[in-house]
Amino acid sequence: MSLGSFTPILAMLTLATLFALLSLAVSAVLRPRRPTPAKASAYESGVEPGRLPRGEHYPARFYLTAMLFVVFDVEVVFLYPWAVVFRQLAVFGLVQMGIFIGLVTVAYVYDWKRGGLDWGRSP
Amino acid sequence: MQVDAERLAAESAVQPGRALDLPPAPTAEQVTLPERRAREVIATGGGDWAEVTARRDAAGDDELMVLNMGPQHPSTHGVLRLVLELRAEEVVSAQPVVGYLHTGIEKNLEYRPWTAGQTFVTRMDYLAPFFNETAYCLSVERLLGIQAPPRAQAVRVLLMELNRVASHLVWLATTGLELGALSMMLYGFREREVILDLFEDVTGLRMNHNYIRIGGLSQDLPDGFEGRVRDALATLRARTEEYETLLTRNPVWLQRTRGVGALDQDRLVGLGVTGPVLRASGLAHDVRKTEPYCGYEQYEFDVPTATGSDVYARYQVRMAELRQSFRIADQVLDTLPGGPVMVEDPKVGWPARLALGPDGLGNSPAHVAHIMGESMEALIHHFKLVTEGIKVPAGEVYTAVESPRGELGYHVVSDGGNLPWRVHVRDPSFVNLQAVAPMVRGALVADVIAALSSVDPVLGGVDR
Amino acid sequence: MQAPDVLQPVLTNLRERFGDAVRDVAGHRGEVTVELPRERLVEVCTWLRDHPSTRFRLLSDLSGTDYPDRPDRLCVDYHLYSFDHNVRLRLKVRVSVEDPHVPSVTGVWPTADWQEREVYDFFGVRFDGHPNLIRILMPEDWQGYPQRKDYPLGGVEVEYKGAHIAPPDTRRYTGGWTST
Amino acid sequence: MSAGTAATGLDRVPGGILLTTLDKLVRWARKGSLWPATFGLACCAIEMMATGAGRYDLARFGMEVFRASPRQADLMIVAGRVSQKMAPVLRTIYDQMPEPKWVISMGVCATSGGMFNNYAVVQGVDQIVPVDVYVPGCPPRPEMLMDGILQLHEKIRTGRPRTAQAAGQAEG
Repeated sequence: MSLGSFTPILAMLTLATLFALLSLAVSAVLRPRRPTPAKASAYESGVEPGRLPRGEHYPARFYLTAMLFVVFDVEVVFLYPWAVVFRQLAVFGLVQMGIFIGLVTVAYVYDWKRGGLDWGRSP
Repeated sequence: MQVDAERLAAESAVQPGRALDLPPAPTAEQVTLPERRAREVIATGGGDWAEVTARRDAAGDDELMVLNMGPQHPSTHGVLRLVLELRAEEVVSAQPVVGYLHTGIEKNLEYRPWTAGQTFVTRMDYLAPFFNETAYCLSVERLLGIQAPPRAQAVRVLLMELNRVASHLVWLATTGLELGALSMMLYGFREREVILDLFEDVTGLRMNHNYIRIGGLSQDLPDGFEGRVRDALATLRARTEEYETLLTRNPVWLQRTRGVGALDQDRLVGLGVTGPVLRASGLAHDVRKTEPYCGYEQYEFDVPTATGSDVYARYQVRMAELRQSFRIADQVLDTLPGGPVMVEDPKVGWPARLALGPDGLGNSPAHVAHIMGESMEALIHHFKLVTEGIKVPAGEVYTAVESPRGELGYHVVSDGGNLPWRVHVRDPSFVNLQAVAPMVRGALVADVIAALSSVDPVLGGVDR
Repeated sequence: MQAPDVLQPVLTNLRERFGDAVRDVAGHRGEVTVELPRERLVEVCTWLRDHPSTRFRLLSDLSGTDYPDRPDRLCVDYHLYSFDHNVRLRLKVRVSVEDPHVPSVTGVWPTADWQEREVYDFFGVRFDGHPNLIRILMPEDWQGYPQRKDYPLGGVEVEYKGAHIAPPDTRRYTGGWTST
Repeated sequence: MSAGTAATGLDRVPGGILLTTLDKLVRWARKGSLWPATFGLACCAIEMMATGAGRYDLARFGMEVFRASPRQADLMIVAGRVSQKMAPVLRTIYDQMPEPKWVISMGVCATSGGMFNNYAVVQGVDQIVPVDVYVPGCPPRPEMLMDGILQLHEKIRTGRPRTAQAAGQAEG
């Protein structure tokens, strides 16, 4: 199992994580740490903060948007491997991927028509 | 046409009825301990705040969130605090809270002689210092029954129009910054520096000039000033074209400003809004045209208006006003009269003439020689003016001036003494801010920023 | 400034309709001041705003003043402006400190909301019928009304203790040398 | 020396040569890019914005990023007159800034109440927050503000403001 073609990626990965961990460690050591209750109080432009919605839960519309994002993110993830072997799969691959994208588009149109995208900006 | 008061009052910003039908504030027992602690803490934060949270609790709406766009916020154009009731991104109601920059200038004015007044007044609306100084001096001159010499009036008009351009440039810069056009910030301030150099030439300071005095100006223009102003106007005209190409048909700018913060003209007049915001709704009210002062009737310019009364219309009105100011400045330079810059009456005219001596700017030796050597009377006048100040006959006067934000009015009361009895300043930003609440009702949070910056409030003038 | 004669029809109408209400009319430097008792204020204001010959649709300024040596000490001035006739008028209402109540005109001009709160904040004039009469510029729990004449200017005594520092300049030169 | 620079985290690191050079390095890094918190109040705020804009350009000192939230700022420039109603807000923002933090009191109104010696203005910000550098002027010209910033850089680098440091060398 020739490691040759993977060494650059592994090198980059290790360097990146090393750099991240190192900078965190150095700053953890060098920075002064003086937690005070005033410093920990919530910042709201300098005045006593109001409260989140009473039940501490957020309106449904936020979840809707998050779900929409997850669906399309997953779709893009499936596109990557296809893109790599795009030449070999030729027409067969194209049709298959076309169907896949078509299905996701159906979900998109459904959501769009149900008003999941407009943010309630009154006309 | 009979305007029924109920309709106007009903959907005006205040809606007197609405606030009254609040349920009584919960009594001490009903409120649990943590709730009460938060309420006390919130109560000191602002009476409006208590009312807003009471309304929120009364509504029992779980999704309503009360958020502070508070005094320390990058896009509230100063220390304005907006108490926003939000449902997700939509603003249910907004309540401006002001007073975080109250400096007690009007009280301070009552303890200083008349001639020291414009030093205080120029620091109120710090983006339009010349307007404050001119309005104050005009109202005192009306009380005295004198008028500044024609050259002084022309220079006042020139400086005010340049100041209007500088103020609109700051508005354009900060609004562009807030709506995402970051480069607009750099362009706006780069051009403003061109104008500040001119101000420095004339008055020696970039801001808070104290240059316009009761009865005229503190000193004459430096020579070669007209040429420098013409070059500056040339560059500014070219740059304004650049902004137009950058913003006017920019799809992002259009989407962020068109249809945002719209308010119809009746509501605006009811709320006392004046200036570009009112003109953007189609009413061509401009104090320079209706009650000309400082010789504005000689110059021919038009009052730009727009329809639509939304953020984009206000942008269009302000850009057009830039061009009108260039036009007026050109006409002033063409017809700049000669003659003295301070009124002749020795009992009012500020005696000190400044001249550049070996050790810098100071009292001109000619003037010192005149009062010390030649005339005893001049010495007495100089002494009386410098120590006791001028005495203004009793009476009260209201003078309005068209500042970049609207009608800037000075209600000056004098009891005949050498100290002002009462100076009340009608600041356009203070009155225009009341229009923000109805503008943002039902809008998204991002539109609150666009609507607020379209009103162009300057909190120094709001809180005085 | 417009000569008062532009206001002549307004004043005559005012006198016929509200004969008793108009206490006195003063003209100074081209401006007209009409003093009203507070009971008739809202009625006159509504008429001034709606009547075709007046149409004062803009309340441009509402300011308070304190005259300590008068029995009715606190005075509230309403500066009105008419777009259609391009003319200004000042209404004046005087109240005493013991009973500083003035009916609120927010029903007539919504712009009075903040301006009345400011006059309340600085002079203690209570505007009955105002939807939300609390302090606007001073902190909510501030004691006293800062712009009354008997309220000290405040501030810090100058640190330099070397010499006797005169109090803020309250000398009043009314007699003798006048400047005009 | 204000709390910001005194007890850094260095005292927990083992002593020795490494410490002094590390201390210099940390001070140099902190001086290198001070991020100011936007605390513009009045006229001085406009002059602060002009200093941050193209012509006077605070970017030369790595300071053009005006952080809105105090969490990411380590320098608070109090630009303008502080009213009584604003004082608690100023203190809250100062408390919420992480150490090390510094304060520049820009303009005479912040430094001593300026010409507004009355009931409404706090006569000097140092009654509320510890101030490192006072910048005179009403409003101070952008060059004066930048000189104040350079003084602060000296103070961070050496722990003593430039003038005192110069005086220190004079005594030998």
